[in-house]
Amino acid sequence: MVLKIENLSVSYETDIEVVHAVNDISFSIEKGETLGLVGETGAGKTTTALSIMGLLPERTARVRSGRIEFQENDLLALSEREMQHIRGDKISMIFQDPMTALNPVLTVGEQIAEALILHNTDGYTQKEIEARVEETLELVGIPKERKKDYPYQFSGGMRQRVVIAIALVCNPDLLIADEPTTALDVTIQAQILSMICDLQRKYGTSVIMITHDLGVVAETCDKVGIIYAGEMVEYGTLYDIFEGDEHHPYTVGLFGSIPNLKENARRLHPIEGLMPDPTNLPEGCSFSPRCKRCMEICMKKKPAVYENNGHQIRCHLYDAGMQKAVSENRKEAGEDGR
Amino acid sequence: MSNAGKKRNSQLSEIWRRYKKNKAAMVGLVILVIILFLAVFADLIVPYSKCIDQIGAERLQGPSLKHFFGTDEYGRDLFARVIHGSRYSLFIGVATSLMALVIGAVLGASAGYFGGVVDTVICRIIDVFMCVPPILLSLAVVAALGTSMRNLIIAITVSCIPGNVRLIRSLVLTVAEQDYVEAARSYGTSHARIIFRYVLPNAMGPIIVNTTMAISDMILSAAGLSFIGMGIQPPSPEWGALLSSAQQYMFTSPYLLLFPGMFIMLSSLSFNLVGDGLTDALDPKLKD
Amino acid sequence: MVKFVVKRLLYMIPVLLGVAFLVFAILSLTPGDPGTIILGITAKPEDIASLNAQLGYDRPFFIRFFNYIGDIIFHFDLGTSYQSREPVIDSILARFPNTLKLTIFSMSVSSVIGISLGILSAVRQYSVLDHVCVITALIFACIPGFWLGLMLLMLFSLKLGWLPPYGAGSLRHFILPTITVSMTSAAGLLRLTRSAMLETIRQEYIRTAKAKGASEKRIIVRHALRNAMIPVITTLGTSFGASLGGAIIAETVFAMPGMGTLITTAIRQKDIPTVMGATLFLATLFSLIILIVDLLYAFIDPRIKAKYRNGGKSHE
Amino acid sequence: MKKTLAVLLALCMVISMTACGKSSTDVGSQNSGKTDLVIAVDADVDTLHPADFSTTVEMDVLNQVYDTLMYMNPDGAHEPEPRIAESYEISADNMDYTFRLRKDVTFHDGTKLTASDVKFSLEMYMNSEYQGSQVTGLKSVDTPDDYTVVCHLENPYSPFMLGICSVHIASKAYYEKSAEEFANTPVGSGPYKYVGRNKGSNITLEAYDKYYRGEASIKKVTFEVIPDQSTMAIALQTGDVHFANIQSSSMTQLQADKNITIAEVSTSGFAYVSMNTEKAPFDNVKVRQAINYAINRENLVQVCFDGEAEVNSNICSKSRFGYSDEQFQYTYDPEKAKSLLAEAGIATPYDLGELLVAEKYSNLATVIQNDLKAVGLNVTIAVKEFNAYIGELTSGNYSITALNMTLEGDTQMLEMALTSDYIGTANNARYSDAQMDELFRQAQAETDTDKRAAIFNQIFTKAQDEAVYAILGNPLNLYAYNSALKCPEIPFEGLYSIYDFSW
Repeated sequence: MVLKIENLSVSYETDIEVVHAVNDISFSIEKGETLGLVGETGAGKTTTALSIMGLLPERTARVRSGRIEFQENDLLALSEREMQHIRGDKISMIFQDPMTALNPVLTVGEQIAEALILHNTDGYTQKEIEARVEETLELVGIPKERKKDYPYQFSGGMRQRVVIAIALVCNPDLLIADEPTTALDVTIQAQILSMICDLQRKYGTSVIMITHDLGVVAETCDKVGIIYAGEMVEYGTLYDIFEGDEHHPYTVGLFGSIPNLKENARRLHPIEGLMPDPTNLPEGCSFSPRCKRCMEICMKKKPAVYENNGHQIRCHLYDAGMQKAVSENRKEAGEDGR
Repeated sequence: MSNAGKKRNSQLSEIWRRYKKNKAAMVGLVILVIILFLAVFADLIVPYSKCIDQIGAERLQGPSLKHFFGTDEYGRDLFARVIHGSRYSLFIGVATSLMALVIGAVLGASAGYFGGVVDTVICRIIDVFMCVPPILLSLAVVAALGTSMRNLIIAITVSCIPGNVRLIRSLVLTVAEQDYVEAARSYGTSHARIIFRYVLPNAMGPIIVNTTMAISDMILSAAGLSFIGMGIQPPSPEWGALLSSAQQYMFTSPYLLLFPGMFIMLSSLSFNLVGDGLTDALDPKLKD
Repeated sequence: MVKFVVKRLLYMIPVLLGVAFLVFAILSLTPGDPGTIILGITAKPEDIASLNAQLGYDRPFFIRFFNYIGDIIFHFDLGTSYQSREPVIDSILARFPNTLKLTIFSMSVSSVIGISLGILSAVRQYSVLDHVCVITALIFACIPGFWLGLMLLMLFSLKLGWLPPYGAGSLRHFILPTITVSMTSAAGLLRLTRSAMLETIRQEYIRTAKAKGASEKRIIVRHALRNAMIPVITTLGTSFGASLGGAIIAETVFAMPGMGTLITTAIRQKDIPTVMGATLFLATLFSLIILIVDLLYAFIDPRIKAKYRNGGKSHE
Repeated sequence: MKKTLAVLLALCMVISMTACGKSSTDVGSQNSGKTDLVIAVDADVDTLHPADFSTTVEMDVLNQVYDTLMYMNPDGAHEPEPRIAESYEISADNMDYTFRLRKDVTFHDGTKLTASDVKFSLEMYMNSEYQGSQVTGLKSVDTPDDYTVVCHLENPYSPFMLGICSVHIASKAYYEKSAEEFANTPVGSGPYKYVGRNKGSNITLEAYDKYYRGEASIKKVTFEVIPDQSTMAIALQTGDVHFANIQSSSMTQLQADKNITIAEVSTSGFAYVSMNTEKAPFDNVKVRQAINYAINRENLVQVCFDGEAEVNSNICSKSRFGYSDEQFQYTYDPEKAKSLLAEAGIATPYDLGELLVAEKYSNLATVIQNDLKAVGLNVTIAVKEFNAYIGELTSGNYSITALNMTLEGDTQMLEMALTSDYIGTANNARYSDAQMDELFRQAQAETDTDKRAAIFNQIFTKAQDEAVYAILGNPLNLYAYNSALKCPEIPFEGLYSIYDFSW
């Protein structure tokens, strides 16, 4: 077990409103495993990642509850100094926008080397660090001579590779990639993703892949967590989510909005309505206002987690007495030409 | 209310809400309002005649009930002179800083943004003006245009434009390299629009600070020009002139310096705090 | 880069010529002539005329100007002062060391105080320290120089007798003038550094650095400071150049002969050679300082270096 | 961080300071028995040429280094005292002045002072644009022997004696050795030798041991340049400076200090309102008289000079030769002013236009504007840059102005303000009257002092009747010095000589 998060809840408090970004999320990652966190923008994916890294804005963010267990200690309880030893060395993060992620006045080589210098516990010499930087650059597909160049001399895709190099240079145990390829075009996206998977296989790094693109999840992830309004509404292996029968209505809706090359579905079925206002989340299940199969109970009580050998779904449809719901669910999915 | 209106209104109330949060900015605003109130209603508070009537017998008296701030060396009521002086000084301070800001922004931004020939020409001309002693520049303005309030503003502004241009150019140099500027150019936005919609707003912090900090210097430098006949003609009161004429009585009647100095400091303090408050409130990135 | 520097040095020539012409024109076209000023209005007109002739002030404007420029270029002679009939270069060399020492002392004090407090109040924004720094900075920005100087004199030399009240002999003479001059510029620097730092701290790459596990101190020094330096260096360069022109108030209050009082008295006395000599001397220094500031930009920000290297044409 | 706290702490102490009272250190006593003297001056000397100098600071320094033929108190009422010249005679026709020199006078470089040096110095003054006016009327000088000098005048000129007594006698040989050295390192025959100077800071002199009147008691004199009045006052109180010419604004602060003594010295300078008599309504004598009556001189002296000036409406200052109480004095009488204006046909309130002043005289203008308004005459003050102001004043391009002027030397110098051939220079009123010109010509030729006094009496009575100017008063020259310093009563015009000082 590399990382275990239990009932994490985070909210942003300004003097006029309180934004409940993350509500009682729990999941864990094994060594070398990739967990995909999928959800619409504003669902709390990035807040979860920042909570792990301890990079939440001090003045407004507040972790209301939960534990983040990493190598036998709760990250939330660590002091800033202790977190600094972990960040970049044990856990590192790739940010979404490569354009602004690099310091414009330092060379690419310096910025990569800095991560090494910060965590130079094994006493590498200057020359060894340089060699390590060149090696990592080659690894991410950038010629090592370019380590003297500055960020403005690189394209978006190349800059993202540098950011990845920075994140991986210390062989972290856990890599959090916050929508690493959203800002890039498809061809570069494929190269970046395959590179992350190669590196993962090579070093056994576990990865949290945050994305709203199910295609990315399909290619890279072992386990998937569907997040809606700060809650983990469905969690399971890739198979459970893509091939499994039981699904949370939101997951069904998500898959309903993807065009499928095989069938020529006439129209996509986007999920009506918008994400709930995080400052006053609905009673009961937060998806109830948009759920086609919403029942009386959904609006009043928070659904319990239904577990079927690892595949968890937080929906009243799967409450003990509701087995018949399962078949209807499958029928409806079929109709949408899944 | 049309949709845009509603949007604008909500945007303004949003800015006001964020501004209100900043306690220091509110203190600044309160002081500013008081000083502007004093300047606008000066005639109601104390008749203008009181600041030029000289009562020889009551010369150099300390603050008293009859004269709140005491009397100057001519026996004139200092309280009246400070209150009425606010009109000239505030006008000079604000007008010169704004003019220097506008001209500085136009020249500085275009130098920093365009680079090449434009940058060289503007910078070299600015270098010439920076090397000429400011007193000489004001002398030139006096000789060419004569002495009037307008020319006083021009003379002071001329001596502070070079500093502004250089600062704004340096800020623009880095901002102009950002990618969103490149993006804006890509969909055909005109250079002028880019400069004022994309480049300058991103360097607003230091620019506003530089402008509000300059206000007190402007007020003080107006008095410095009186020796070339450029300042406010006596007997009309002006804070800078009050300060410099109080210099000789500094040890024997310190209140002559204290009150005008305090008003200059309070007005500069309020301009700066309000300026800071505005920069923070207007800045989209500053969510928290 | 060398091409850029050479080009800038060549540009200095038209700049200096521009300054020379502007100053010469202003002084010659404004009323008053050296003869009347030296001898006073009670002197006989023929005496005034003969003194003006001796000083060569009676020749037409352009001839005087070209002779003056000719002297500088071909004989490196800055001419003799109307008032003291001594070469202008002597009075400059006598006074410039004082101004240089005062400028270096006051600039270092003001940049140390201004920049360090500016960074601190930016990093601890909205903290008590931040408000105290901002308020004190504003108070010092408005304190008139002569008041601060005289109060310091009152306290340290009269009441406590620690420091000499006037002169420029030893280093002890420079303590009070340095405090007077540096306080006002420190205030400006503090405010500017603070706002530049605030702009930089919010950038994304600061979060990347934090994600690397860098400590706050390291982030400030290695990442934020360097990016915030551009506007700060500009102000430092401009105010360094300006104070090289002499801190007139400090020089008068502390009776320290410097370039400021030299130029102002020379302007009042229409002593054209002294004003020209001193102004051109300072203009050369000033242009070099501005060149150094521009080079520092390139040194700090590679994008600006690139812009300079390809002749600065980046947007056409 | 610690450094900034220390600085801030110190400054808070400063800000909390109220106006300072007495200085704590008692400096008076430790100075007795000392032999050096520090004098504060407000500007540095530009040149030390014995003849081509123009500022008062230069005169003060040169007066210590150079000696003159004789010493004559500038108020013109005392007989000249012997110096280099033991005695003098004036020929019957008042055209030839013969001086007998002492034989034991030496220059600081040891060379003997002879008649040829005196001849050289007088001729140098004759063709100097700076001090030529001291020897006006001098045609030629000849030296029958090494110790006799005879001056021949073009025509009898009674002020000549006072003029010749201010000519610095320099060494001809030294001049021929190097003209440049001559102007920068002066060699005179006075009580003090020139030692050296730091440009802009100070000038040092040393007592000349072989001075023919005996070595001075103050051995080392330093002139320190302190431009700011308040700093000068502080330096006096800390004891760093022992003697200084101060302005009235530091009076109250220094009077409170028991270690400081203040000397008030009257001078020939006068503050006055000048009206352009060529322009209406100032061509009407009643208007000028009305303005004379309208101004409250007592109040003006209090306000503009902190009381440190003698009220006087006569152009000749009270301690100057030629003044007498018979001459008319204008008093503050607004009613009379109004009636005079009515007689002159001026309907008040009447706008007199611009009261043009230079910035340093704006205090005079402010008070005068207030007084004139009281009698119905309105003026707007226009401040101009000094040189521009002088240009307008001398070219008559103004209607009314206020300023200070000093016409030192013999009372004859007042002709510059009143006779027609000085219009365009010092005759600012542009007053031209044949009778006045004639009277001054008589005064110039008359050598008998009583007759001369009578002529001046006529002149000044006429000037007052025609109210050529509205003279306000004579500012006093103020000297503050350490109470332990024994210095004699400083003569008229403030030309002190350090030779007479002692601790």
